[in-house]
Amino acid sequence: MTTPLLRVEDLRVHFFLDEGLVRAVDGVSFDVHPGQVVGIVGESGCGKSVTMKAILQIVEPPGRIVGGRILFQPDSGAAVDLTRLSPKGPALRAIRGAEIALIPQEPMAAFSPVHSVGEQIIEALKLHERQWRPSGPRLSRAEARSMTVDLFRSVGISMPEERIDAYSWQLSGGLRQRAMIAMALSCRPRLLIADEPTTAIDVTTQAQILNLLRDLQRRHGTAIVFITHDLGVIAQMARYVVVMYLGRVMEQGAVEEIFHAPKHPYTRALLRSIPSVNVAPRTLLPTIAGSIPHPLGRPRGCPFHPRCPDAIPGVCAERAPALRPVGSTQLASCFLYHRDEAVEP
Amino acid sequence: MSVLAPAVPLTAEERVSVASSWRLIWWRFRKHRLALASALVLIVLYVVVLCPDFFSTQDPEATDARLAFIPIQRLHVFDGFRPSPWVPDVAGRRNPTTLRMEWRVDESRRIPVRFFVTGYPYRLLGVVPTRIHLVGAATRDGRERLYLLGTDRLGRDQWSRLVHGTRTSMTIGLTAVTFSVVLGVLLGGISGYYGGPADAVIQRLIELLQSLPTIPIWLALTAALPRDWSPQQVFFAITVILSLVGWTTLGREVRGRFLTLREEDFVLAAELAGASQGRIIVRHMVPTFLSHIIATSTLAIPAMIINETSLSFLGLGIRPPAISWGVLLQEAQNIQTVALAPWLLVPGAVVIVSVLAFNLVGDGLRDAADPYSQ
Amino acid sequence: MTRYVLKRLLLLPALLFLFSVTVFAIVQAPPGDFLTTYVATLASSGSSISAEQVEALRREYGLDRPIWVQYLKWMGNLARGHLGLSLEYQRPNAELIGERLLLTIVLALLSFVFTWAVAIPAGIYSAMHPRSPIDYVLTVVNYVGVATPNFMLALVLMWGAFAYLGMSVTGLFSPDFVEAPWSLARVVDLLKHVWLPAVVLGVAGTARLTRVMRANLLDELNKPYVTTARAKGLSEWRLVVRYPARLALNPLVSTIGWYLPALFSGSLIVATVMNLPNIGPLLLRALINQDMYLAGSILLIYCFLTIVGTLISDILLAWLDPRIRFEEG
Amino acid sequence: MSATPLLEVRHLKKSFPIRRGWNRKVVGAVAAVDDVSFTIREGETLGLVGESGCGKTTTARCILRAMAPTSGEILFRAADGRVVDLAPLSHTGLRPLRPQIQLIFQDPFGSLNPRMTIFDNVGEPLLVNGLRDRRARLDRVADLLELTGLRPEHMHRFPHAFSGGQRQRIGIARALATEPRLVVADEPVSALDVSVQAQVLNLLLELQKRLHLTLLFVAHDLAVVKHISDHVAVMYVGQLVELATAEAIFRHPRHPYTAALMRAVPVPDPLAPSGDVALAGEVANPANPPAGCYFHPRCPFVVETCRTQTPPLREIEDGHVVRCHRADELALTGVGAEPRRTV
Repeated sequence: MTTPLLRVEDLRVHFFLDEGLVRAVDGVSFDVHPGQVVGIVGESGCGKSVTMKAILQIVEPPGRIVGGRILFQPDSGAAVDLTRLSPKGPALRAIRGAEIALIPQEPMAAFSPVHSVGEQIIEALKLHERQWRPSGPRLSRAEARSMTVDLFRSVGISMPEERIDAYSWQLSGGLRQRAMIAMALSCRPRLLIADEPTTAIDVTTQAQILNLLRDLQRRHGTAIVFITHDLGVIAQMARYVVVMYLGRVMEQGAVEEIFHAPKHPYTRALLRSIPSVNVAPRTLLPTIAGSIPHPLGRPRGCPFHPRCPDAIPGVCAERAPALRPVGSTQLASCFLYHRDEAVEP
Repeated sequence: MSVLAPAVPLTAEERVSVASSWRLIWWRFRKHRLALASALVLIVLYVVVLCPDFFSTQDPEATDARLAFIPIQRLHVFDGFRPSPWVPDVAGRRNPTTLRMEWRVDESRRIPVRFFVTGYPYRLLGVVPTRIHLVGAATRDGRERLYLLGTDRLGRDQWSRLVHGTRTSMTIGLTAVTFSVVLGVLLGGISGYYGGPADAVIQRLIELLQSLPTIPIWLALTAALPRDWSPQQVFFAITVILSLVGWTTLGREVRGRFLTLREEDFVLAAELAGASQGRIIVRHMVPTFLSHIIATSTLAIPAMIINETSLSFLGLGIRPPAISWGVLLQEAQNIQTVALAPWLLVPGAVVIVSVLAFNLVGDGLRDAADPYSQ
Repeated sequence: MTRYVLKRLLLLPALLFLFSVTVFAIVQAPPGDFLTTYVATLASSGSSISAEQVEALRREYGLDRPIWVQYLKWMGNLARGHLGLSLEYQRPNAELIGERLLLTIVLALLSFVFTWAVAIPAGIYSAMHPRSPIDYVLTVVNYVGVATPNFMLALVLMWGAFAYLGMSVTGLFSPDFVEAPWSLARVVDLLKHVWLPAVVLGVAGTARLTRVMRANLLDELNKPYVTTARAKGLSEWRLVVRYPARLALNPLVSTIGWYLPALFSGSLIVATVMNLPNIGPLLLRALINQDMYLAGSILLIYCFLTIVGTLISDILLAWLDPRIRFEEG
Repeated sequence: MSATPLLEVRHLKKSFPIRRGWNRKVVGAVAAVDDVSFTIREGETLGLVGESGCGKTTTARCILRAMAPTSGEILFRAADGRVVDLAPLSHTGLRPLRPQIQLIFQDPFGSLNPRMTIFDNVGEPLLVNGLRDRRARLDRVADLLELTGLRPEHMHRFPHAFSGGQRQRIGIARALATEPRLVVADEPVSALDVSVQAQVLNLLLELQKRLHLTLLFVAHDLAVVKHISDHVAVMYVGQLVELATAEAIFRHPRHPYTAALMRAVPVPDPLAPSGDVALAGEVANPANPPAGCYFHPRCPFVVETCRTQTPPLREIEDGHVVRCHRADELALTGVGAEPRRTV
């Protein structure tokens, strides 16, 4: 295999609240290879969005990266550990937007309402000009504008010349998200982080956006980290899937294996519990007992053990299992497979 | 059925689970140390308001030109190492050229200060006739007196006047805000709950009132008060004038709360359950915004106090012989006099402290008011 | 945008009408009229005036007519630019108000500039470094600033300057220039004196504005568009100034509408304390002496300044915030 | 099919005025619900689906009479056997009927009064409908909590002590307090986590069986709707476009919009590609809908008639109604026909 474009190693992000410590991300590792679509899936509070923010070093206080490495492989030279770079420093700012771009969840709130959409994209173009175009004359305003129009066209926005001067609240949800994608792609990044990009969007529009992303990904070969809680979306988008629960990776592997040969009890139970158009109607669904614990009351040991049907008494409640291979591409953190592989608490 | 995991960590679970909103608000408010200390200051001030005479050392109205401009007698708590409060005596001598009394602090002569001493007669809380005062000079011959904050140009005891002024100024703030709340809740409530034409009329009225230049209008209104009104009438009129302009902010706030509350799911749920309108308002809507209204009103009191003080200072508010902080500060209008007797500025410091306390308590309440926001 | 402004301008006469009725009602409210006060003042100073003369004066000022006729007459005069005659000073009101009005506006504007120039940077700094030592200092200063009535501040300053520096900080001019005609030297002299009252007048407002700016900006900093901008690679300072600070300013701009008028009227008390020659003390005297047309004219000028202030802030807000521009346009 | 109809909605319309200017003059209207008719029989579940702004929530709110419909009839068979038209009833006229029609909310956080205990929240419908005795109310609330899988001893806690899923159970308990005959569930699981969704769906299915409930289930998630419904109604821009049994509509959708909606849902199976052929364009603006069939600008099967003539709602098979000119000639594919690959 090639060297990974992004390697997250034992990442830990903790939130120091007045009420106590929240281990939002607690030892997460995964790789993203060039051109690969990696899906991170999990329920609320699993830490998927915090992981994304940690990669870009935009975790808000009182959150702090307290451990682990995030290695990013630039075009040439050795990989840089993003956690070592100052969050406000120029080195990281040169990576944000230019090398790693973000498609946020709420396209409505993600654009400034008092600046036109085009203006905000032109800003990104000019900001990273020397990165996506190392030589040549300085980018003129007219040139930046026409490039933005082209970008709009390439993400399927009709009447781009007019839409460029629109404000985000004048656009429909679908158009807004397309404009967001145009902005993310403007500096030709090598990694795209899509944080629940279709959650706030209707299903027919979601299909359009997902198609667009797939199409752009095929054309540009951009690697994508796709974060979502929707198992359907993840199955259709990702090649490789990371399943998270309460700040830890439960299981990861190729999409076919995760969906057709899930190893971790959580993944198995989760997949069984979703109603599908293919399941016999009006029958009881197999469920996961209980509910997701409060972030401040995270269980000791394996975070899933209180709800796990296969929990091993005296083991799962005591120590947290380490993430270890369970198949050719699959890894799971579960004592059912590696009785002795624990991480220090 | 499934096993239910608690949503809150087990340690504090039981206590938090059964905590009512007021308890949660109290828990949150308690965390603001400054607000808590300020609340204590306000409690002390309002205790003074209840029975100012008890805290006075002398009759605030008693004038004696020979005792003009006596400086502050600094209170000493210890006599040597023995806790026995005392103040130094002051001795006066008339300056032969200026003909003014000049006072000199005489540290060698100590006047002992004692608690619960006998002084001028008054009625405690307006009912119980008594002569007991909290502090006073322990006099043997009845000659020595205590001037904790000095005297003014008419020889009146500044401390006793300040205590009485506190009653007026703190009460005016509270009553004016009470009037505003009544007006604001009533009109804002009608506006927000019923909407339609009533809402339109009230909204325009609020806009009109808010675009009036307040201070000049206040001045004009207070100047229009008949000169021969009694202090009580003037007090009441000033309160009404202050609240007439002050209710609009509260009215807007209440209206806004009603408008958002009307859209709340739990209000709809009550409606669908068949609850009457009265029940929905009293059980569901009012408890939800009550804490916010209390916080907003607390924050509105300081403005009222400052406004009263300013009006009285200009001679258009509370008029002598009634005493308020503004009236006391009138004595400090002449800079030459202030240079001679800087203690005349002390009431200003009290104004600042009380306003500060109200602001801090109000901010603490506002932050604590919505325990479900997170 | 033009339509929006036009619409606001059309509302202006209606508002002025409402205000003029209010003002007239208020100045008419005291029992008796200014002639009674005048006669009483004359009597107390030893001179007297005959009943016929009083009647003549009453007719001259139209005081014998029904109240609405008096109002119409007053408005008619106002419309023609006649502000009437001050009874107390026996001079045209316009003359009395003229120069003082200019000084009032200069003072208010200077104080406004001071407020914004200090409060906005301070608020931005505080919000960007919450819980830093400077933030704590600013917070303390702000709390005290808000709690201090500006006349109190004026008193303390005047006392300090007098008692420790032996100087007087009252007035807007040195003694030589008080009655002098306008000249460059007089303007310079004015500038030497005006800054202190301007600062005194602006302290409470600055404190309040800093707090509001800090709170607004802290709110805005949590919005997703800030995350987007940060993920774009903008530097922190540029990002804050360009996006959240701009949005945090919007609600403040809408407060100019009442802040400017509040300055006009707030200067009234400070001016009285510091003996500044602006329209504040004039109004105070007029009110006390029931010089009703003078008081009425000044009150109406205050109302007019208020309306203009509101209008300016509305236009500014529409210019700053496209959401308002498009909704109303 | 033999069960008696409990609710019959006929030609329901609800339009909201568009106001402009300082005097809030009415300058137009948005037809949020535009001529909707359907029937729900006793003990059955009707799923109402559509994308945001299609009018499904407005329809539900009109039936609940949380808002007054502009026109149309809402015929409800009350407990005493009378059939009442809810549409024209006043506040007072509605009060005796309120207990019989209840709502389960979408948002488990906003629908419970945070300042009242669970007992007071769940007991409120009982109290306002005449159960004044506190002891009796305590017993009844305890029963309801047990019924919905909660611990009765927690009834003196406040809502903030419960998780989203638990709150939704409390909301269900409150809705069932007055033994309603019709329960409207407005997106009851869409705010819940995947692992909790199944629990609540199961609870609804069990309760329906046990209490013989009739359900109007409003949702945007087709998989959930298919799982729980007997009949499914699809709405688009305020109009009903298709109505049939769940089985029929998913196997053989007759309206191109229904078919497109089904295909757009991503299937949680990487080997069953879905969502590849996305509909073009966006949902029409209900304030300014296109001429003819509202769906025509996005329809892949559009013909000239569609652009000019509004298609009527017609029954093309027994119990299968559709609003499409070409419903007879199109052969559309549904989902769930082929068995899923199992693990």
